[in-house]
This record gives sequence, C-alpha cells and structure tokens, in this order.
Amino acid sequence: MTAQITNETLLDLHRRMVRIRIFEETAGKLMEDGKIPGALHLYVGQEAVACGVMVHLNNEDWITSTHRGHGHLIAKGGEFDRMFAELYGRATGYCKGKGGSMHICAMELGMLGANGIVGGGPPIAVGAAFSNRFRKTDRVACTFFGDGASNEGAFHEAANMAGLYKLPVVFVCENNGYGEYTAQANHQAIVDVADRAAGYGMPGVVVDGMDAVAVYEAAGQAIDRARRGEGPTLLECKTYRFYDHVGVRGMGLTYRTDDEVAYWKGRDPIVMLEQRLSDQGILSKAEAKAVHEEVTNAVQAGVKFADESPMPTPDALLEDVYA
Amino acid sequence: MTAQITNETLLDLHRRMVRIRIFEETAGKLMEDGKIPGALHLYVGQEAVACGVMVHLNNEDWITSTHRGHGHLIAKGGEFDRMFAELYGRATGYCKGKGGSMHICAMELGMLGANGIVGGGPPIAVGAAFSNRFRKTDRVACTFFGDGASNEGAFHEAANMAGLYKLPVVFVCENNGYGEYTAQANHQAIVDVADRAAGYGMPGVVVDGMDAVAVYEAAGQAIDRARRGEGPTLLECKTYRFYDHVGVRGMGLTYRTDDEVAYWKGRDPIVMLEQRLSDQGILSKAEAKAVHEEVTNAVQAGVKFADESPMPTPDALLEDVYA
Amino acid sequence: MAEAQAQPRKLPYVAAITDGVREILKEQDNAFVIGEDVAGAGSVYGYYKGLLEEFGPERIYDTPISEEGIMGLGVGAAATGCRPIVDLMFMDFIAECMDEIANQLAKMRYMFGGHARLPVTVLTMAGAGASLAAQHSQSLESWLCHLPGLKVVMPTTPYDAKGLIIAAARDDNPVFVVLNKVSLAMTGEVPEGAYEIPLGKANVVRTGSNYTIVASGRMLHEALKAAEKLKELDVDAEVIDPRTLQPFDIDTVADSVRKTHRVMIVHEAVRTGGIGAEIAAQIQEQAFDYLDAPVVRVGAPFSPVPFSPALESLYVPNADRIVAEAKQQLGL
Amino acid sequence: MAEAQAQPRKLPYVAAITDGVREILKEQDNAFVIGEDVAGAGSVYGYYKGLLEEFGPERIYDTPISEEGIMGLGVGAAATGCRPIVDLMFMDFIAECMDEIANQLAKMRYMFGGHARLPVTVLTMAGAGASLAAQHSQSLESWLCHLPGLKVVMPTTPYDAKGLIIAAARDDNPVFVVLNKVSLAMTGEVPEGAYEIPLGKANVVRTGSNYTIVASGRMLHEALKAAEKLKELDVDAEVIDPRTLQPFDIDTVADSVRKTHRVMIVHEAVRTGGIGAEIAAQIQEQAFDYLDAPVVRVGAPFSPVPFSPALESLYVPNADRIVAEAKQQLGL
Ligand SMILES: Cc1ncc(C[n+]2csc(CCOP(=O)(O)OP(=O)(O)O)c2C)c(N)n1
Ligand SMILES: Cc1ncc(C[n+]2csc(CCOP(=O)(O)OP(=O)(O)O)c2C)c(N)n1
Ligand SMILES: [Mg+2]
Ligand SMILES: [Mg+2]
Repeated sequence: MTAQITNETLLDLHRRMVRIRIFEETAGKLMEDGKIPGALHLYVGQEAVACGVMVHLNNEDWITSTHRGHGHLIAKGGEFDRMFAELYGRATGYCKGKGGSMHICAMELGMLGANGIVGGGPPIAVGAAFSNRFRKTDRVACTFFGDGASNEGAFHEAANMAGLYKLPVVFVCENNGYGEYTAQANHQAIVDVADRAAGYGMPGVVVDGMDAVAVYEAAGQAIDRARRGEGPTLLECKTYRFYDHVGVRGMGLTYRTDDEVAYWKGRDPIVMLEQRLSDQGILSKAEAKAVHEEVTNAVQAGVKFADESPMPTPDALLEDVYA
Repeated sequence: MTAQITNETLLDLHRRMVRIRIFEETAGKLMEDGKIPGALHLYVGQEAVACGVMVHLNNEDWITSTHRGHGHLIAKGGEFDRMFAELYGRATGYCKGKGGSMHICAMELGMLGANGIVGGGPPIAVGAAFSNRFRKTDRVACTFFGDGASNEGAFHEAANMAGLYKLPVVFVCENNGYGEYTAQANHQAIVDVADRAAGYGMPGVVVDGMDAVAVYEAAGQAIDRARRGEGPTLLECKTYRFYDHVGVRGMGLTYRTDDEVAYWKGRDPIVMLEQRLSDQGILSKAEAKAVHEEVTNAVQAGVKFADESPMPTPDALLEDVYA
Repeated sequence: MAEAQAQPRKLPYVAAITDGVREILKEQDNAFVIGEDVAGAGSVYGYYKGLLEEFGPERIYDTPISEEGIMGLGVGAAATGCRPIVDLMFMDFIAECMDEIANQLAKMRYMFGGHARLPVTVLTMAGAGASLAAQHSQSLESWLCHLPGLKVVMPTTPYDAKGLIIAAARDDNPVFVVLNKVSLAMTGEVPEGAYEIPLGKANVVRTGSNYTIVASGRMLHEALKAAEKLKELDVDAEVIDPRTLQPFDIDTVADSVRKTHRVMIVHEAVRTGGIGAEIAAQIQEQAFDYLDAPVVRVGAPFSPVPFSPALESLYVPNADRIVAEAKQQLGL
Repeated sequence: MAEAQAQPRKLPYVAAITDGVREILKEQDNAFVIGEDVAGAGSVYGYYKGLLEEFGPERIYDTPISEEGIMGLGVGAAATGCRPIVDLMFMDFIAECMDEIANQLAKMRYMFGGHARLPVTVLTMAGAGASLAAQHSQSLESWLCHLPGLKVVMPTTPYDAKGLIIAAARDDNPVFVVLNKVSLAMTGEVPEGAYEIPLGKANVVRTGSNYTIVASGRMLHEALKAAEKLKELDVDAEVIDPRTLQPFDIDTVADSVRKTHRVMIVHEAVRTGGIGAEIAAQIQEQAFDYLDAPVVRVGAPFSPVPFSPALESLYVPNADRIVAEAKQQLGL
C-alpha cells in the first residue's frame, strides 16, 4: 500500500517537475530560434501528472508516451544532454538523431518511446505488461495518453485486453481538455474519460492533475493494485497545457479563451507544490529558487552538449533498419 | 412513442421470424449438400432480434449487417429467390453472385450489406445516419453487431462519433455469448456490453433477445428516440445461435456444453412467440403450422429459382469495379 | 472542363486546395468536408481556412481522433447519397483506417454487384522534408494503387491541386488526392472558377527528344531542375507528370519512351515496391523494343524516414541525385 | 540448419505449420502464440491443434477480436524481451492493424536508433479459391514488402512451411509468414525436429534452360504444371520459388534469366502493384542485356475477389493461363 508521502518524495517530485518545466521552456525558445527542427509538443502545465506517476516506478517498469513526451522521459530519468541532442537531430541523441521529439525513447530507463501516432501507446503498453507477467516479474506498465487519444480504436482494444487478462498496466489519461484545437466537448459526449473504465471491467479514477500529491496518491494505489495482480486501472488526470498544441504560440488560433488559460495558469502545479512545501517548512522559497537555478545550469549544459554534438554520418541512414 | 403492439404487428413479427428460420434451415442443408460454396453463418436462434427491430423500419431506414446477415436481410424484406441465387453465386442474386453470403445486400430495401469484417458495420451505419440527417430526412440507421465485434476499435470510434453528433442510429448488439469459439468471458471482462454505452454518452439497454415482443418494445423506444433527434442508443439483446459458428455442425468443437445449448433451445424465440399468440387467441397452432407450410413453399420456390439461374458470364468479372 | 473562360491569378498551393474544395461545396449540395480539425482550425496546414465561415457548420465538420470512424462515416454517407470530402491529416494515417479503405470503400461497389456508388474524395498530406520523422512523412500511394476500386491523384502544382480536387470530387468513385506538405507554399497560376484536370491523363510538362523522366508529386520539380542541368550534357529530357497514378496513363509515357529510348521514374516513396516498379514493369511491357537502357527508378532508400535533417536530406531524392543516376544510366 | 540428421515423413501443410510452431515453443522459452481462436479452437484452420494441451495456457492465448490490440501486444511484448508468434486469421485483416504493422512494428527499431529488437513472427492466411469473397481471399504481401523493417516469406510446401516458420521465429526481426489456405491439405515430406530454411534465399524448384518462371505461394504449383505442358513446346522452363519476398533474392533470379533470356513472374495477388512489378523492375535493371522479350507478369485482374465460383475460377491464375501467356510471350 502507498505509505503517506515522505518529505524526500515530495522533494523528488518537485525537482522532477522543475526539470521538466525548465527543459521545456528552453526547448520552446530553441525551437522559435530555429535550433530545433520539426514539431515540438510542449508538456508545460502537465508536469504533476508525469511526476506523480513516475516516482512510483523504477527502470524495469515500462511506460509508453505520446507526441507530448519530453515530460514523461524526464520524469522517468531522462538526461538533458541526450535529450537536447535528439531534438537537434544529433548522433549523440537518445535515438542517434533518427527519432526526434516524437520518437524519443530510453529503453534502459523503461521508456518505450514517445509516439507520433495518437493512441499508439496503449497497445504497446499492454504488450509490455503482458511481457512483465509472462517473464514472471512484478513490474508494471503505465501508458500515458490524452483525452483525444481516448477516441482511438487502439485505446479501446488495448483497454479491453488489459481488463480481460487482468494485466499490470495503468492507463493514465492526461485530460487537458483538447485534442489539438478541438475541445473535449467537440470530440466526445462525456466529461470524464474515466467513465469508460466500467466498459473494460476496470476501476476508473478521476484526479486533479495539477496537484502532484493527489496524482502521486491515486497513481500509487493504481500501481500497487497492478503489482498485486489485481489488474488495470484507468486514471484520469484533469490537467492543462500552458502553451499551444504545437510549439509555444502555435498557429495563433483562438480556440481557448484568455480567461480559461489564466484560470489554469493560476493553478500552476509547480507553484502550488512549492507553496505547499514552504507552508509545511519542507522547502523554503529560497531553496526552491536554488533548485531552479541548479536545474537551469544543467539544462544549459545539455544545450551546450547538443550544440557541440556531431550530426549523424551518412552511413547511419541505412543502419538500424534490421537487427 | 411506440404504441401497444397490435395483433397485426405480432403476426408480422411471427411471419418474418418463420421466414428466417426456414430459409436458414434450408440453406444449412444446401451447404451440407455442397450446393452453397464458401462460408455460411446461420442466424437460427436469433430471429427475434432482427425482426423485433426491423418491424419498426421502412426501406428508407438503413441497416448494416454482419457475417451472419441472412436474418437481417429477410427481416428487412429480402426475397428468397434472389437470396438463394446469391448464396449459389448466380447472376440473378442480390449482388449478381459477386458478394455471396458475407456481402449480400439490398440497397433498395435499405440493407447496406452483410459484412465479412467483424466491426465493419458500425462506422458505415454512423455514416448512413449522418447522411439521413444531412439530407434532412427523419430516417434512422440500425447497426447489428455481435458481442465479439464490440471489442473492435471500429465499434468504439463509431459509437463515440454517434454519441458526439447525437446521430439517429441504434447500435443493436446481438450478444450470443460467443465470438466464434471464444466465450464472452474469454473476450471481455464485462457481462453486459450495454455497460459501454455510458462511455459514449448514450443510454444502454439490455433486453431478452429471445423474446420478440420485448425486443420490439425496446427497439421501438430506441428508434423513436433516434427519430426525435435525441441521439443513439446501445441496445443489447441476449440471444444464442442454435448451430455452430459457421455452417451447421461447424468444426465439431465442444466449446459449448450440451446443457447450455439445450437450455437456449428451450427458449426458442419462435416457439415462445407461437405459444403466446395461441394463448392470446391471435394465432392458433394450426394457423401457425399453415404459416410454416406457406413459407416452406416459398423457400422451395426460391431454391428452384436459384437452381435454374445462370452463373455470371465471364465479362461480369471486370464489371462493377468502378462507377 | 471550363479551363477556357478562367482568367489568370497567382495562388499558393495551400490556397489552391481551399479554392478547389470551395468550388465543390458551391457546386454540390450533397458535398461536405469532414476530418480532424478541419472546421474550427481550417486544418493544421490551413487549407480549409474560411470554409466554415463561408459555408457554415452543416458543410464542414470537426471529428474526434478516430480515422477508422471518419473513413467509415465517409463510406456510409457516400453509399446513401452524400458526396463526402474526407480529410486524413497525414497520409501515414491511412494505416489507421486501411480496413475502411481497402475492405469497405474500395470493394463495396463490386461486392454489391454494382448496387452502390462511393463518391468519396479523400484529401491527405504526404511527403518528407519537414523533419517530421518516420510517422508523419511517408508517401504510401503504392498501397492504394494496388486496390481495385480506388483512384489516386497527386497534384504537383497549385493549378493541378485545384483542378484535380474538382475532378476527384465530381467523379462517382473513391478518389485519393495525395497532397504534398513541402509544396504548400509554392505559388502558381490558379484560374478563378471551376475547372477540371481530367483523371487518368498524364501531363507532359517539358518536351524533350532523347530522355524521359516520369516524376510524381514534389519530385516533378526536382526532375525539372535536373532536366536543366542535363541540357549541358546534351540530354534533352522530356518530363512527364502522371497527375493520376490510378488509372495510370501508360500510353503517354510509352509514347515518350518510344521517342526517347531511355526513361527514369522518380518518386518520393520508398523505391522498393513503390509505384515506380509498376510503371517500370509496364514500360518494358509496352515499349521493350524501344528501350536502349534499363528503366531506372529513383526513390527513397530502404529505411523509415529519419528525423535528423542531416539524414533526411540524404533520404529524399533531389535534382542532383536524378542527374547522377541519369549520367550513370546514360554512361556519361 | 540441421536439415541433414532429420528422417523423411509425410505431413499435410496444415500439420507442418503446427510442427514448426511446436519446435519454436520447445526451443524458445520467451516464445508464445497469441491470436483469435488459436488456443481453444487451435485456429479456424486447425494448425495450432494440440499446442494448448502440449504447452499449456501460458504459451498460447486466445484474444478478443481486436487486431490492432493483438498486433500492438506483440510489438510491446517483443520490445520488452518476448518472442511473440502473432496469428492474424486472414491476411485481409492486416488492414485492421496496419498502423501497428507499418508505423510501430516496422519502424520502432529505426526510430529508436537501434535501441529495440522486434522479434515478432506473424502467421497469416492468404489466397483465393475457397469462395470466401473479397474480404477473406486477398494476397497483400506487396504492402508489407514496401515497408523497411519487415521481412516476408511465403511457404509453398509443407517442408517450407515448417522450415520458414522456424527461420522466421529465430530471426530477431519482424517476419510475416504468409500462408495459403488452399494449400493446407497438400502433403509433402516434413522431417522431424527443427530445421531452418534460410531467409532471403530463393529455391530453384525445377531447372530449365530456355525459360524462367518465378512463382510465389500456391502459384508455384501451377507454374510447375505449366512447365510440364511447356515441355511439349520445347520450352524448358526453370521454375523458381522466391520463398522470401523481403529481402528478395534477385541474384538467383537474375542468374537464371541470364541463362534463359526470357522470364515470367506469377503471383496470386492483383497484378497491378503486386510484387511482380518490383521483381520485373529489378530483373530488367540487373539483366537488361540478356532479355530477349519483355518480362511478363501473371496475376489477378484489376478487381476485388469475386464470390461466385464461376468468376473466381477465372480470377485466380492457373497453369493454363501461365501456358497461354508464355506462348504469347514466346511467339508460339
Ligand atoms: C493517429 C493520429 N491521428 C491524428 C494525429 C494528429 N495529432 C497529433 S496530436 C493530436 C491531438 C492529440 O490530442 P490528445 O490525445 O488529447 O493529446 P494532447 O495533444 O492534448 O496532449 C492529433 C490529432 C496523430 N498524430 N495520429
Ligand atoms: C476483422 C475481423 N476479424 C476476425 C474475423 C473472423 N471472424 C468472423 S466471425 C467472428 C466472430 C464474431 O463474433 P461476434 O461479433 O460475436 O458475432 P457472432 O459470430 O457471434 O454472430 C470472427 C472472429 C473477421 N471476419 N473480421
Ligand atoms: Mg488533450
Ligand atoms: Mg457473438
């Protein structure tokens, strides 16, 4: 059972969230400066979800991620240098520059990749969970997916199989209210994606995705349940992305009102956690500031590493197609 | 609103069910005699479902069917001669012999085809319902699918879109307890497929699929609701197929116990309806027998028509690929 | 086919798409546009911008992220009297709904003995070169060309984009309009009003005497560049844009080969199993005795599309590679 | 490759499949079989019969009717250390899970910079001739051969079925084993014990001097029949079974063509865009100067598979059509 959260875990949670925030803010700027090619889907605003889940996992627990995957990788232990190198398309990146933002992965950390296909993750996570059990380990799999992804047939088939086989997998729905530029009310006739859990014979839980401790507790219960062999859970985290669907300013569409954005930014998961930590005397504002500075330096070092890294050589083009 | 069922409707229901039963019994024999090539999925046992729904529809209301589609076509007004001709692969068949049992259709009757793809029907029915509304008609669409099909992603995507757009479509799940040779308990972790309706923002209704009048009433409410523009319904009919998955004796597998088969055959929808009709003095046993004989003659005439029909000519091979 | 009475005007490829769809929505009451983020956002590439305002929510619909459901809706709506314009954001996503495409849309008419019409127009975005990596950069037209019942076009210019979309939407069969994301900004002449580019007819974009290059999609422009460079080598290349890949206009290509005796096929798709293979096979079937050298195919190498610009630039064929391959073929 | 120490024994194709899967389950602890009705029913064609009893429910799993989920499970299990044998009842159903096949399975290793292995073996049933109509009779191998990252084999005999399944399952890459439903009853010699048929190597089934026929899947047997008839016309045909379509053994085929100067390719798939196109294109690239006639392709016509036996018998290529096409090609 999930014990009462310790100060150590709270500080761990905080540090991971700050690492995501500063990495993403920096990546966004680098993209606008033309240093990062392709599409970049920033995780800013949703940090509490990845971190609240990931602090329960180790490198043998698998996760599948989404097109919005930097946060998941960082929370799972990803290193800035190899991450920036990948976003830059350098040979030193996590995927040797072949995957980029949408396919960044780290098998050694149990991170089965970001995925450019919406709904691509759940079936793969179900396979990883199946494999965990088949190989007689007690490890679990967590699959992150959005509210929009919950309308893909792949999610349905994966969830049904997980429920049927009682697999050790947690379906973490990051409901940020939109699939690209389409509001949830315009892509499904329900408010809680968790309502779908009953159709798969699994519990559905809704939690405030901006409250890291709430996510931590709910995720802990779902993961423990999975580890005990009692089957999957659909954990819906209500959250919000602070920037546009892709990039920072995106296409400059006005599909979200300023009030709505302001409301959610007022519930910044990092600000809320820092308030709590200082109130409880666990981390003072000054100490928090120090964490931000430390992480900022690490991020800058990562950028420098990427900047100085070589591009892949031509022979890399036809490597890694087959084992 | 669905009025109290009239004697006329009861007799109509009965006749349609008998037409299906005798057609299918005959088709099964013809297949065993080698007169019908390919795969034949018999509808015997499930007659109450097709007929209880179809008596509410006219030729402008669309239906999509399944691999087990003869019953749906007959209930929608299909004629024996062109049906047998199609099963025989003759030029006079509903599809000129090009479709066979798994693709038999009758557009003029609003029957959008049997489908060899499990889960193939729902998205097409959603399109037909969308079309009904787009073309400003008050017609509905009904899509028949099995318990096994409810695990296909196509069902999920179609149901979500129907709920979102509040389309005039009824999802009729014929839960006969098995997908091929796999029992429901081994293909999903739920007992009622109707439990999935909530996840699509539509009502889910469970009805005894062996009771034609019960199906008639539940279907009537769902169809009226759809016609009023109040959106889709997931109507689950608990039923049973009396023969094997394919053909009569099929592969001779013992995946269903004799007791189970006996129990359901003891709830034969036609026997139950005839008992009710005779109890209520609407149709005597003798009159019922007359209906069977009449239908038997019509079926024999249909077989004769198919027997005497020509095979398609070679030039038909490349016709009908493009409009 | 009112090409005549239309007066010149320059538009980018992206606006030409809008223009073509607009003409159809004006012309066909039963036509509507449906797809992911096509209405409110006007598509992620903006080519439906303004149509929601102009035609209203009854003619253009946003959908959930449900490609199977979307394509299936198109099939059902078409079979029952509508003329859907279905948008598939990226061509890579035909894989999401290949059952609806291959087993329903392409076959329904035939399986039904001709008792159904499927006037579905599918607009989808193909092509590499935008650093979108392996799942957002593919050109999978050869899958579609292997499916009886479908038609496939690939507009190479703004003029063609509009004209082929109109022809596709007027056709009573399912037609895939394979667009190219890197071409969206390219500008060209686009007449006002409705005009058709006939399906199944290739376009001889550049006439030449002693070499033929058949180039589809964005590769047409690379081929035209290459043709200029080849001039210096006394190679006078005829450059043909098939425009329609299915049905394929082999006659125009074979006639050219009978004149030039040497031919190269260029496409962005993976070379192995790409449509270049079918075209090459048909050329040697039709013009064997006229060939002075093997038919050469230029396409992407046998790997997924790499993300890194350093690799992607090597991956996508270009004018230099066309010239190099031509020199080798011609022994120059 | 222990072909040697195995002693002869006759088995039907269907039992040879079972035998191959059995050897793998014995040999590889991380291998399991998963698919629709594979365990309790032993598959609708019975080729897994007995494996549930022999290996228990931990090694063979029935699934819901969820092809995307099944293939995705295979991808995830393989990437994390298992060696799944995934069953897709009918090849037509690759359309149901083409995203998992094309966008995940085939590309994951490359997208991940080589940091993943996908030892997935997919068994699937192709072919027409059983009156199963348009959605249960297709041969879609050319889609798979267009996807870098996949391997594709097509066993033509019981011996090959067992040997290719074993080779496929021992390979560390995704391999599709495309089986043929009409061949299931055909019997042939199948040694006891494990043996491999090397991937990527063609099999010269009949040696000949002045004509080459490349025939895949069930068409091999029609080609062999045709070769006998052609003898009477002084055509001494070499008949080659590619065995593996991806990677394709062009060397063996080109060597044969350099000897015989005339070649025909036969497959059951729709001719347009079938693998015959790629093979024809490669032959003329490799052996252009040796060809005395165009490469001829025999395949299904450009239509879906018709249900009526009267039409299906015209649809599927056979020995007579092969002979007729050969006579035309050879001017006999
Ligand atoms: C199969 C597929 N369809 C469409 C897209 C295009 N697309 C990329 S992200 C996205 C929205 C996803 O929404 P959601 O699942 O809620 O995740 P979020 O972006 O909100 O984190 C879409 C439609 C895609 N990448 N894959
Ligand atoms: C996409 C697809 N997968 C698998 C099959 C093979 N198949 C044909 S019928 C069937 C069982 C369908 O079960 P259900 O939906 O419950 O319908 P029922 O046969 O019970 O009427 C299966 C698996 C198919 N035809 N299509
Ligand atoms: Mg979202
Ligand atoms: Mg069933």
